[in-house]
Amino acid sequence: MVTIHPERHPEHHRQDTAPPAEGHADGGPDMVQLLTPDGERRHHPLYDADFSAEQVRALYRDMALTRRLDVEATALQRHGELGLWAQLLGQEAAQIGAAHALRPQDFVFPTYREHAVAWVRGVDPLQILSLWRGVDHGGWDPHEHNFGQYTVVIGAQTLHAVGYAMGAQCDGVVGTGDADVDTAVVAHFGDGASSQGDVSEAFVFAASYNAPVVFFCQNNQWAISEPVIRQTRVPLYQRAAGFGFPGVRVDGNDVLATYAVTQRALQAAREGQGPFLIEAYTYRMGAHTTTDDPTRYRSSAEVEHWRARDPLARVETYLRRTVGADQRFFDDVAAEADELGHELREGCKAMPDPDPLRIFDHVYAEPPAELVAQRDAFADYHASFEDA
Amino acid sequence: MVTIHPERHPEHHRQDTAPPAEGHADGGPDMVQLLTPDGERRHHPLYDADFSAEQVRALYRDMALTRRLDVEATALQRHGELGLWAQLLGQEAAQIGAAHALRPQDFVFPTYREHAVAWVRGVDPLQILSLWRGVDHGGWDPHEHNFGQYTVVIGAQTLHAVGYAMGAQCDGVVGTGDADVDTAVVAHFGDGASSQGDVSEAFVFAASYNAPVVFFCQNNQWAISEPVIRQTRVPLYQRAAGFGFPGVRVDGNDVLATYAVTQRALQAAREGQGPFLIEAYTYRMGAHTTTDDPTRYRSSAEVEHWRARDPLARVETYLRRTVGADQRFFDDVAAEADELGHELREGCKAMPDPDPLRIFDHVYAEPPAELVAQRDAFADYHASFEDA
Amino acid sequence: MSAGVSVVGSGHLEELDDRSPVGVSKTLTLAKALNLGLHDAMTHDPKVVVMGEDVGTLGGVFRITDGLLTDFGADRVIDTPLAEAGIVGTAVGLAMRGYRPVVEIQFDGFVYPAYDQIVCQVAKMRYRSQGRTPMPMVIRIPYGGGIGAVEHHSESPEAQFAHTPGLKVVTCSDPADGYWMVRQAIECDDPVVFLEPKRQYHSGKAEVALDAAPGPLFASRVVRPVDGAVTATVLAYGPTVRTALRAAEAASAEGHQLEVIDLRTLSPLDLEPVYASVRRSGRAIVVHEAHVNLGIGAEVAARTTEECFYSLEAPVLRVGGFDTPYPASRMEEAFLPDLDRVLDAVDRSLAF
Amino acid sequence: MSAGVSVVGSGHLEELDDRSPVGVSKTLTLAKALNLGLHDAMTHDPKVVVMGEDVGTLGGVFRITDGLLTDFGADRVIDTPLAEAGIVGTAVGLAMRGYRPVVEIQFDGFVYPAYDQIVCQVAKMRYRSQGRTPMPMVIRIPYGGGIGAVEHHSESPEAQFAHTPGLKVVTCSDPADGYWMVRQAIECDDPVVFLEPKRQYHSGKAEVALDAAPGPLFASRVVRPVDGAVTATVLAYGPTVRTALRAAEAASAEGHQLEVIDLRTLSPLDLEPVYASVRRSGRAIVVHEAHVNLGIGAEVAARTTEECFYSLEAPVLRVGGFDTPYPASRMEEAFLPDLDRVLDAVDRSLAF
Ligand SMILES: Cc1ncc(C[n+]2csc(CCOP(=O)(O)OP(=O)(O)O)c2C)c(N)n1
Ligand SMILES: Cc1ncc(C[n+]2csc(CCOP(=O)(O)OP(=O)(O)O)c2C)c(N)n1
Ligand SMILES: [Mg+2]
Ligand SMILES: [Mg+2]
Repeated sequence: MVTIHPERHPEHHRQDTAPPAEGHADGGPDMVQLLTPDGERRHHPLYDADFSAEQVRALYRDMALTRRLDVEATALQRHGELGLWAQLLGQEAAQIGAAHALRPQDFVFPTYREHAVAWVRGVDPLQILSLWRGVDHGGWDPHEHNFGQYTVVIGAQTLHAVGYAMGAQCDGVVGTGDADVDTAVVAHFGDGASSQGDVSEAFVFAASYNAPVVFFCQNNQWAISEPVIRQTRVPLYQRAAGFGFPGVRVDGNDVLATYAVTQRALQAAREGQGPFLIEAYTYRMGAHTTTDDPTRYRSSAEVEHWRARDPLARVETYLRRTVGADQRFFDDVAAEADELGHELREGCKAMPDPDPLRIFDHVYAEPPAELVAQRDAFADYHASFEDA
Repeated sequence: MVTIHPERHPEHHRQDTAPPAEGHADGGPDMVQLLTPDGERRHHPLYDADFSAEQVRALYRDMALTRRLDVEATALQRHGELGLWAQLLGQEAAQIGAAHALRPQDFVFPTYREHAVAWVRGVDPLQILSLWRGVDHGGWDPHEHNFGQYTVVIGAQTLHAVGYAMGAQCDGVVGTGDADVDTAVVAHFGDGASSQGDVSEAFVFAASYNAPVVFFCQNNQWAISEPVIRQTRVPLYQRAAGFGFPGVRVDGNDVLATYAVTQRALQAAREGQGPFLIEAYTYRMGAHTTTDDPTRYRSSAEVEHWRARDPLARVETYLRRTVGADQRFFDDVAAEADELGHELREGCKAMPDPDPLRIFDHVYAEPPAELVAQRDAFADYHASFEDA
Repeated sequence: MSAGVSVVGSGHLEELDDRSPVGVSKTLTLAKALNLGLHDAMTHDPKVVVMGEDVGTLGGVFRITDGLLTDFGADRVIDTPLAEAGIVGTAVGLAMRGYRPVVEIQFDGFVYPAYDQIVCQVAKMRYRSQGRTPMPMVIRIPYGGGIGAVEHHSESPEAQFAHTPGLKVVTCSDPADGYWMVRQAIECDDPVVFLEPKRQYHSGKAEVALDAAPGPLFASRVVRPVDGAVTATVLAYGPTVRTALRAAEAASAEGHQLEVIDLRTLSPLDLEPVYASVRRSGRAIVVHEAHVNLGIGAEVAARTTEECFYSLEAPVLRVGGFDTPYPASRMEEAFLPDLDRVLDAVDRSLAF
Repeated sequence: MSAGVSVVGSGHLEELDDRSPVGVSKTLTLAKALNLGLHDAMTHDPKVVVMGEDVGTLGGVFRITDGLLTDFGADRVIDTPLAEAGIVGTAVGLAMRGYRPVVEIQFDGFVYPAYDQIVCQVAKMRYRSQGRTPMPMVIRIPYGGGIGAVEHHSESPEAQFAHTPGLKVVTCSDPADGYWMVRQAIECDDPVVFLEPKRQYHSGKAEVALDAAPGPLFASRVVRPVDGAVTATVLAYGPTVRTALRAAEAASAEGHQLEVIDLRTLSPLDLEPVYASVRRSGRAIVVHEAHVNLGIGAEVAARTTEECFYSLEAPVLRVGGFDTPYPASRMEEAFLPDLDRVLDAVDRSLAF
């Protein structure tokens, strides 16, 4: 039945009613863009913002540093220091723009790829590496950073986000008009995740309770080896309308646009206007994870096409040409990145292996006697080897 | 958080983008209607059909007979002959219209309430009663009638429908142009079911493979005690567009309209044009099931409002006034209904209790030795009582 | 920012500040006892919210949440969309925000759409976060058969949850336990799957002392102690406790003394009282409605054999639902363990 | 109209008309053996379709479906949207239309979104329809730990499926079984949960005879028989068979003779060979990666004790994953049963 896919058999496709097939490379006319791939500033009637030079530089800096984080982690995996790494390469603008739009009181529910969002939330990158190294399931305190645990089961976190947002409503921290109080929640997910029942149920619940949640979908065109057309034949942002809330597609490689759109959506949510879906149209430049070989399923021409839309390059051009940033700024950022790289390498290699007895920690608030006995027996057994 | 529901707090509702709140009693301007509650024929630019007098009479007859089936079953439950009964009262037009649009080769995936569809598919009503009596899980052969088992787990059958439709594609019985070959599938579900992840996933898969499936949602305004506004704040038929296929709302109490819309959707699916969502806007006049007490959650005014939209009354008026049907026709139908009622009462009461050893039948094609031993031991044990 | 996760509840119900005056008791059905338990828990702790399908206006299809919407409002008694993964998944988020959600699954057979959220999220959130994200949640499930229902309304899914580390699983068998166990489960900082024997909701009243919990939550209880020689130990829980007690009465008439233990907690199991009894009786029979194969009885048998190896005169025997799907209701009487099948097992045990 | 449900396959692989000439064998890894098994099954029966995430162009994340898309086309090798309930649910529909779907779940920990479809639909469709709607389906799940992965990629969910009537559950432990068991599972008219020990996919080659199945699918097998006196019987399956064999070698050096049985089929269990061995050894140890509590070992222990009560010198002991969630990978070595823990259990058994 796969052969009857509309893309391949257009005559089988309902002509009068169906929207254009998905998968074209430029996001289409609906896509919000504030900075072209050539670094030119565009304006948008609804989704726009004023950016100070300092702000653009800060966005650039975070993009550059998190790209370095990604490159270092990839290298650490190659050197056997990490078990695995999910690369963010190419998605820096989507993540940094979305993260900069947050207020401290907002809460973020990430997938497993939101390293740049974690960075902006102040999570120590070594606490991210510890997960991929196999030391723990993520070293940061979700409540210290208002940035949840990484979620590996695709889509599950979108429901947590809605529940958390419902809780915020109950707490009376939505729509008060106090900027330091009003709270919104961001649920990250991918294009592949959009197919999961959990994500649709999250849409249902968010609409039903008018919960202050912004669904932020990074459509990076691929779910491992599957192109987005396998998941949807219409732009993903359109999914929202049928659940009763607005959606918009934004150029996910344009940090100004992702910031502006997220900022507006978050503000509306904080005010009590309910959920919003943002589809950040972007591209996973790297492999799905370090075990993946994308040459098996996608062309280098496609990758080249997107390389020309690099999210950092356009900001650099814009900074140099329009906003004002001299070579020294870029040199400073590069130096900072080098330093970060050094810290990550050293820090990662220095991470001790966990004590195996930690297997038994935090299963329960009150561990049952049976489990304590299991732990004690294992401790004795383990000690018998150390003694020997 | 429930208090922030848009209906109650309109100021929290995004005014610029959000569609009207759901739950108004008349289906709104988008609803396809071919026969008004007063029995007047309307026409529709897209969804219309020519109906012969014979056809309208056949539709009426089936509605009347299945209403009787429902009334009898309800009474049988009250008399302890059935364990439970899910009433279809008020939904006859939705079901009979949808069922009459089927061709023999089409396959239907019902919920637990599609008694009138079963009737049109030629299922012996006693084989439906046997389920509610507790004799079996449904007595009919799904493949003899191309009418699947009743499905109690809400929404699960919508995925089965999509898979079956994918299979029909693979078999090459879609889009051949041969009316006796081309096959479509109907997936029934309710307004409450629309919230289930399975149903959204069915939409995703149907769109992705362009499967020949018509999703037929009977929005009867209630999911047990919950009004449809708890599930969605926009009309349900709009859900389809965001998944990439068309949807339409039809007056589910208008048998001509449900027939015409379903007929068109099925034809398009058979031709290879892919999935379609029909929202039949109707009303559950009875209780959810015989154990339910709807007075706990809905007003008699609401029920009265809908009683004035009775699906049978308008066809009767239309038949008497316009199409042409004399009193004898109605008398004949009534007599037939009486006879049916009699048969059901007698047939139901005469149904023997199943042999308890049937518990062990059909668990597997090849039952494992362990299970056979369990059965044999039980048979011996059971026999020891009979002997005693 | 840790305000969002501060959790209420010490787990020690003796300390409840709103407990009824000493000596107060009510005569209640199990349904009413659970209803009162929820009510009192909500009164005690404003972070407790109740959510599920039809729990609000209708008060639940079994009326266990009856009146709560009126008393506590729609912010705390939440009718949800019809989607079990959604219910449990949003409850996870509410718990992360500092609430203590009490989720109702309408019937046993409808818990499976939420299975992923329960076993991968609810059960693992604390572990994953190294204790930083507690998951105080109660998932109430009316379970078990014998009510003449259609498919999926009579199942016993306890073993699947008990097999999952991170969850606790308990079940009540009488009104007093219904009241206190639901309160204690809500107080518990771990997620608790709370199984309610639906067949017994309205099947008789009993006195419920409201001034103090009769004992800890995660403990089994000898409900029919035997002085002197014990013929066999019968282990039951939830709906089969009554069956076991009836069997014990019948056996007594024939001169057999059966000690009956209500397991009450299925994960963790509390088997010390079982071992103590088996050391006296040398024989044990586990009775549950769930399928025998990999049911709770398997674990009880394995552990009891390990602990009481030299005391056992016969293998631990199991009486349960057959290893078939739950049958149509006109056959359920034969499917469910009854007095005779328990006595038959006693005979088989004695024949060893 | 019954054309839609005619099912192919007699369950007797000896009758396969495309079997390779007598004597033909290949040296294969488990991954390649499974790949070849799928390939040959698809060649043999045009109704076999393979579906799942990334099974097409990529050939699966473990490459088990490598090359199938090229050989059989997109109608029969179906890359699906990312939704496990959708995958299994549509497979149910395909089976109703007469296909024999072979579903790939990408990793053990991702089967739970499909749990409802598996336990309420796949497992019950035949029962519900009084045999009219067969459900020939294979659900392939790479399972088990030891690959240094992140959360949800190392689990052992077998007990949950084995507890569900209507499903059959099997697992292979070497390339020959990989090839033949997957073919036999596809031939089976009942739904089979097919567990593949992912740690062993690429961990060594073995000869696979392609001319005839080595034995029936639903049978355990003595993989290390002991002539003469047996110290203990060790039961393992999937990834732990190798562990058990290594332990047996080590024990042998110390003068202990361990008979090792690969259970292979977890539902139904085939315990006659176990009983026969235990009657000789008097001791049994079950080894699996799944949590001990309510793992397969519990059922094996309960039944073996019932059948071999007077032969047992010690209770059946269990070595398994602890009753905690699967830990981060740098602790997994301690979590997983290894040679030493098996030998330790032998010592404990001997100490009774
Ligand atoms: C429930 C579940 N099924 C399958 C997987 C395996 N898996 C991990 S990532 C992935 C693709 C996700 O694609 P997408 O949502 O687009 O996110 P991306 O990786 O592109 O950021 C899959 C199938 C999983 N983690 N969870
Ligand atoms: C998965 C699941 N959850 C809950 C139920 C209990 N239940 C049975 S019918 C029903 C309401 C269904 O509403 P709707 O889909 O609108 O169909 P209707 O009954 O109105 O025809 C519920 C909640 C169920 N059968 N399955
Ligand atoms: Mg993606
Ligand atoms: Mg409804």
